[in-house]
Amino acid sequence: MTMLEENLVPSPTPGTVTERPPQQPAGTKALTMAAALNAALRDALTEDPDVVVFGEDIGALGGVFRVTDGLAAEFGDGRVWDCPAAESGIVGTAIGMAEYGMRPVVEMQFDAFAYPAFQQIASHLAKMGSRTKGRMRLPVVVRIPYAGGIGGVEHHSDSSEAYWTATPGLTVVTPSNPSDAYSMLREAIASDDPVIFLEPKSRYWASESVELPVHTLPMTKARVVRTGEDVTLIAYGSGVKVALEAAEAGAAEDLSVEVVDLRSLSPFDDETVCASVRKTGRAAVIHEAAGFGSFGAEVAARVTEREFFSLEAPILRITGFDIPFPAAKLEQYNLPSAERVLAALDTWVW
Amino acid sequence: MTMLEENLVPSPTPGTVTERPPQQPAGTKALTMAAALNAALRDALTEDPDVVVFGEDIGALGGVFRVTDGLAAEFGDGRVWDCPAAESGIVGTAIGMAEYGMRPVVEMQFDAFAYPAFQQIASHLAKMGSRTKGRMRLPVVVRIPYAGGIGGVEHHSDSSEAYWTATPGLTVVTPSNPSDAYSMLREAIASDDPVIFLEPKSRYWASESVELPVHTLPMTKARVVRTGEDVTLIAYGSGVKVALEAAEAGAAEDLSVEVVDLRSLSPFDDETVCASVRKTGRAAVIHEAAGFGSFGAEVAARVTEREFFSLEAPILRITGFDIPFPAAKLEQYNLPSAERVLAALDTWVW
Amino acid sequence: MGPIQLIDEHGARAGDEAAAGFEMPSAEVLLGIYRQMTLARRFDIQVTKLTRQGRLATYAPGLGQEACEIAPIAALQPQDWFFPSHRDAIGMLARGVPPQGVLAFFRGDWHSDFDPKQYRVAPLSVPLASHLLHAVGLAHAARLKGDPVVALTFLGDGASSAGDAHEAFNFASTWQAPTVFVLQNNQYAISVPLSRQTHARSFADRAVGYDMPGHLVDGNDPAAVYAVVAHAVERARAGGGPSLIEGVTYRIEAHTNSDDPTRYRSSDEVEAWRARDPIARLETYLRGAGVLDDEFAQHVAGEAEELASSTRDLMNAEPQLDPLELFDHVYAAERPALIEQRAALERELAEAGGQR
Amino acid sequence: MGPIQLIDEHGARAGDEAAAGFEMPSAEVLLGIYRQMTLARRFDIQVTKLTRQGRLATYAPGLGQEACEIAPIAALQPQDWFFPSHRDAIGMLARGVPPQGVLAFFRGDWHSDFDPKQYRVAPLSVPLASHLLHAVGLAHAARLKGDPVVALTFLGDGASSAGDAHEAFNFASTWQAPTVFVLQNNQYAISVPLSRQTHARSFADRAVGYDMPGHLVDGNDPAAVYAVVAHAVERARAGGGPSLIEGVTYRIEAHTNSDDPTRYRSSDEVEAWRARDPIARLETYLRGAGVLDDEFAQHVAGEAEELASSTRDLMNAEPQLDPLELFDHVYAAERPALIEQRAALERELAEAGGQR
Ligand SMILES: Cc1ncc(C[n+]2csc(CCOP(=O)(O)OP(=O)(O)O)c2C)c(N)n1
Ligand SMILES: Cc1ncc(C[n+]2csc(CCOP(=O)(O)OP(=O)(O)O)c2C)c(N)n1
Ligand SMILES: [Mg+2]
Ligand SMILES: [Mg+2]
Repeated sequence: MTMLEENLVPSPTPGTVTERPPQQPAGTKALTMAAALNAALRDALTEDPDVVVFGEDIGALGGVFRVTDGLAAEFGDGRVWDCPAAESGIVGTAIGMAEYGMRPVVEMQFDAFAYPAFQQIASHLAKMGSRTKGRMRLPVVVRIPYAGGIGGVEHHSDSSEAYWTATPGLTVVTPSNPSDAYSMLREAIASDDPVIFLEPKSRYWASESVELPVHTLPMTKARVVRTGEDVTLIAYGSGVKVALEAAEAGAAEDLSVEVVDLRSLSPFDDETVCASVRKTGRAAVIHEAAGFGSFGAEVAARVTEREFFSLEAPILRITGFDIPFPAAKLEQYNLPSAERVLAALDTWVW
Repeated sequence: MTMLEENLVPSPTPGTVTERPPQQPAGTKALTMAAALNAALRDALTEDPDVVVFGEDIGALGGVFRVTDGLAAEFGDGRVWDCPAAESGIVGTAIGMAEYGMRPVVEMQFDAFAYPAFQQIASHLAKMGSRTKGRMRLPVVVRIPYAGGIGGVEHHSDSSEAYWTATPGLTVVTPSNPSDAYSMLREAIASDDPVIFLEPKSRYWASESVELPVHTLPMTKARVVRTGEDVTLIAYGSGVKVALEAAEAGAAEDLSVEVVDLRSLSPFDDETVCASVRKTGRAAVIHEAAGFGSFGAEVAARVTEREFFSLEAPILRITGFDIPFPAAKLEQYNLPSAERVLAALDTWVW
Repeated sequence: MGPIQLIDEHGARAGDEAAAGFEMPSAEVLLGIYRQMTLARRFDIQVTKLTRQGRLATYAPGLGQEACEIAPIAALQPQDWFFPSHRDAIGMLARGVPPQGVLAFFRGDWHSDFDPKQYRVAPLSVPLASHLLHAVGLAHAARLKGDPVVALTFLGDGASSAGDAHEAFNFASTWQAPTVFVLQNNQYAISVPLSRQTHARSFADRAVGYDMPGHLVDGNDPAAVYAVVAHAVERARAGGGPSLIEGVTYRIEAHTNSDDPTRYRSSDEVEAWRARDPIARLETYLRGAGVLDDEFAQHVAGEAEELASSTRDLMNAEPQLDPLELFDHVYAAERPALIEQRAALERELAEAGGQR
Repeated sequence: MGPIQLIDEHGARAGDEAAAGFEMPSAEVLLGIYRQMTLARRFDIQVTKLTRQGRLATYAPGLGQEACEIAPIAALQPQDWFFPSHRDAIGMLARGVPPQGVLAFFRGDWHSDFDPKQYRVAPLSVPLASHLLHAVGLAHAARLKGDPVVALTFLGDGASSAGDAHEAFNFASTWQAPTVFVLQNNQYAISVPLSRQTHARSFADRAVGYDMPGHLVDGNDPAAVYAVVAHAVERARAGGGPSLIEGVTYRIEAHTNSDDPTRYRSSDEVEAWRARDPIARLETYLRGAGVLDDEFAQHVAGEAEELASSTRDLMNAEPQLDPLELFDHVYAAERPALIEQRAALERELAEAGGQR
């Protein structure tokens, strides 16, 4: 993966994690994930007249995370516009637009605010393709900023991936860095299937030196972001940073940690993940969502089904607690950390 | 568990599984699950003036499955009433009633029709208790007929349990037989926590000889419904019948199968399930919901975490395929069957 | 002011006040509607019967609502789109979807089995009012592309309570999307009567809150329904924005085969509405106006019988369904997991000799 | 017909036509409202400042909307309930919730930290319009129990677009639940202007579709807001059913500290609305009427300063939070899994010496 650097950018919501200043190699451009997503939308809008972008505050304001900054001014009202504050209406009308041949990219302002659209997503967006025997596909991308780490107030830090991954008919992906953000969003928009595009809020301001347009791995493939021999950490979104930190710390203790960034939650790249687990014989899944009934359970269950006899120990889950996401001043206690990951690995008999 | 007998009752929707005629022991009464739930509601309404029941068609019609048959006439408009066809409104107003001290029991007519209430359930019903530090509890029961097997049309056969079990703050239970249906619904209504009460549609007409009121195990405990030595089948709702059939068939092939009826999905009775798995060393989970990202994954993951070293083989999942629930004439191919369960067990190296 | 009416309950031309400025449709249009209503009636009766015989999983009859179902379809142009609800099988039929395409859902062959783009008819949508938003989105998309397309969609009195109904009205009016909402107020949502569904004097009143035209129409007067819907459709096409039309009508049959209306309504009520039959009303008017004669009536009756018998044959023949197709359309992209699962079912079927 | 007005923009008594039959509230009531608005203004400014300094996670200022926030609260009786939205911190304050209780949410101590039953104030609700349904349910429950309780709830112009707003209006009117909906039309939903939110001439028009009273009020005229809301509250209490009241006002401050209004509105527009300040208007009227003198004004100003400084002290002191409490309230019943997880965090904290 291209080298990651991070810099300190004021988050649109307070309490954001502060990060290292950027040192950028010549010839490339330091790009935040928010800027990469913005570029992906701009390029898609430019290349395909059927791409439209709408949602709440995505016009003049440029989105609460500035992901759509400047697009309304550049492409005008017929391509990028602010709409009423009603998520079922947003997804429902996006479905109708897709039925007429457009490729809508809509934004749910925060994870929990996708819930009013639940019926439209689960009963229509996910099912229309199979319902019509493929005669009516819905190339709709639903962008959802998700998870915590930015000191958000209630409903602004949910990790809702389990709801979407449990829904057949949806493709669910989540980038962990700017270059994937660009590449995967372009691919999601080009896909004829509906895509739930999960954007890890706390990573919006992480930046990377990258030249655009960048095409990384296919959207549905996982990536080994660090190789190791002793244990595989399976992560996605904000969890990748935690996993890499844990790997770094582990190395200091002679623990050789391999880190896999899933990138795609549904479909799941069994091949890449199982190959890593076969090699290391041990694995742990990391995510912010509450552990019970989480997507991490699917990861642990399916990898164990396939690799039971190469596993030396049960697959562990380092996740949020089984509680509603805490208030800003307490979220730190709920978020997985490198220390917590390493402590969990210590519970194994080695 | 009390002896189960089953009889042939016309399902309100066509294509219902036909079952054995009842032989009822003297002194007891043959009761369908629908009738048991009806009795539980009647008794709760009688004993507690704060219990109210409302929803779509639950009044004069008695509910599309007749679970509320006769209640409106018996208790009148102030206790049992039909309301507008709007599920968010139903759950939202139930929350407000609970805030004033009532104990509303609301019905979602079919599983997929709970989706419009998703925000009210996930963002309020599940969170109000922790939000208010326990100062405002919401003793609301949301009854949801779920899963297939009755030849329903689209949206009438979803298994939505994964959505609810992934939501901290909810208690999620599902009975598999009439006596549990009565006992668990009474307990759910008495609970100060919000309860998602999942009613397996295809079991509404299964009947059992039982004397009411019946108090079975606590709502949150799993039950070993058949003891065996070689393998543990973990099931719930309609899956319990499939598991018992598989056990019966397995016995013919000298396979000694233990069957656990989870009853409560959240909380999860680790004690009972793990004890069984420690004994048998092998386990499989059965449910109708699509396997990917399902509740079965949580079962497999957590039991493996706890019992890895007593497991002789990976925990298998016999579930619906990773597709939207099929149309009536094809649902049989998607539903777990005893044959499919036994075939899966054969894939293990014994 | 009562509902708009062009033909009164006795089949006579209604007074100017009742007409509220709307013109009587041409004889040609009315004859076409008469024909479609007659075919629809016969089809509906046949399918209801087949459903009772267990040939279909379920069916939601349109009997008595033919004016609301058929007249709006007649007001559409070929490029327009129709977004039906669970009640609207006969509307789909009138729009040209063949019986097999209409009934696949109800028999349980597949959730939808016709090409929406060929007929400009969306798959029938069950979640109440959810499809209204699809109509608004499609209408807006067409407008953005500069196409003269109007989206017509139906909802019921019960569906009007869903949040999506409001969101659709609001998006349509805010965007001035060329959408026509026809609310068939048939007095019940399954068993729930109007009095428990709404406090509104009329559903047409809802339009006020979106500053769009709202029309209350006699839903058993095909001429009035056509005139008002046609006006709204052309208004929308011309850029005038959406309209909401309430047709006051009645569901003569049970909600579906699994319903028991005797639990919640009296047969007197049903009989009173039977007397207001929309087809008989139109026939009386057309005969009185001398534009409908026995010959035409018999011809249409003959067509209806043919439709009934072909539908009967269609439903009596077991459909050839391939369970493996369950895996083929879930995604446009290939999914390894589904390929594996498809193969597993294939093996299972082979071992079981195709049976299950 | 324009918005109902009792005191015009210059602080003079408005004409009879503008008053639309509503009576000027008593001097006592107006003085009370004046006092609460003044306290609220000072509190709001202080909290906004503290938020800019990073003492709070976020804050949604009510500056400029004090008439809509305070006057309705003054129209309630002790047993009535108030269901606030994200914008309504000062309404909660006026209802008696102490600053710590109001601000715990905004600072990020806990999602809500006061006893709703003690103040008859629900936790502020963030998901747009979702809390309206809670108000309707509570009102209906109280009515079923025969208690003379009214539920008051606030929503914004943006929240009016949510399906839940419609469902709440419909349930309330169908059940005739004693609920009063006050819609604060402050012209924006974050950055989205009215023209992209609705096509309605006024939100009060929405009431027509539910056959409930709808009133359009000058939202910067505290006297008018009080008179109309008090009328609706007592009507509801008497069994007259719900009402919808739109107050036309303006959000002077940014949506929250993380907003940048310069991206979507002009400072001229803001200044024009500043000139319509609701507190100045009331003060001018009360002084003109000879019921407000310097002494009272100074006394209230003094109270306001005390409130500001106590609030400052409160927010400058780090709250004592126990992370282990995260596990204690999720369920009323005991959960083995949460007991385990609590113990795990306790061990972790012990090892880390309480720090993380
Ligand atoms: C969201 C949702 N909730 C519940 C249902 C179940 N249901 C099917 S039809 C119906 C009544 C609909 O009444 P109405 O809108 O008046 O249409 P009608 O059947 O009278 O034509 C209900 C509640 C549904 N289809 N969708
Ligand atoms: C369901 C939902 N979607 C989105 C949001 C994000 N959001 C918070 S405030 C707001 C604008 C609300 O505007 P309005 O109702 O006019 O209230 P105001 O902030 O102007 O007082 C939005 C979209 C939310 N809170 N809930
Ligand atoms: Mg109806
Ligand atoms: Mg606003």
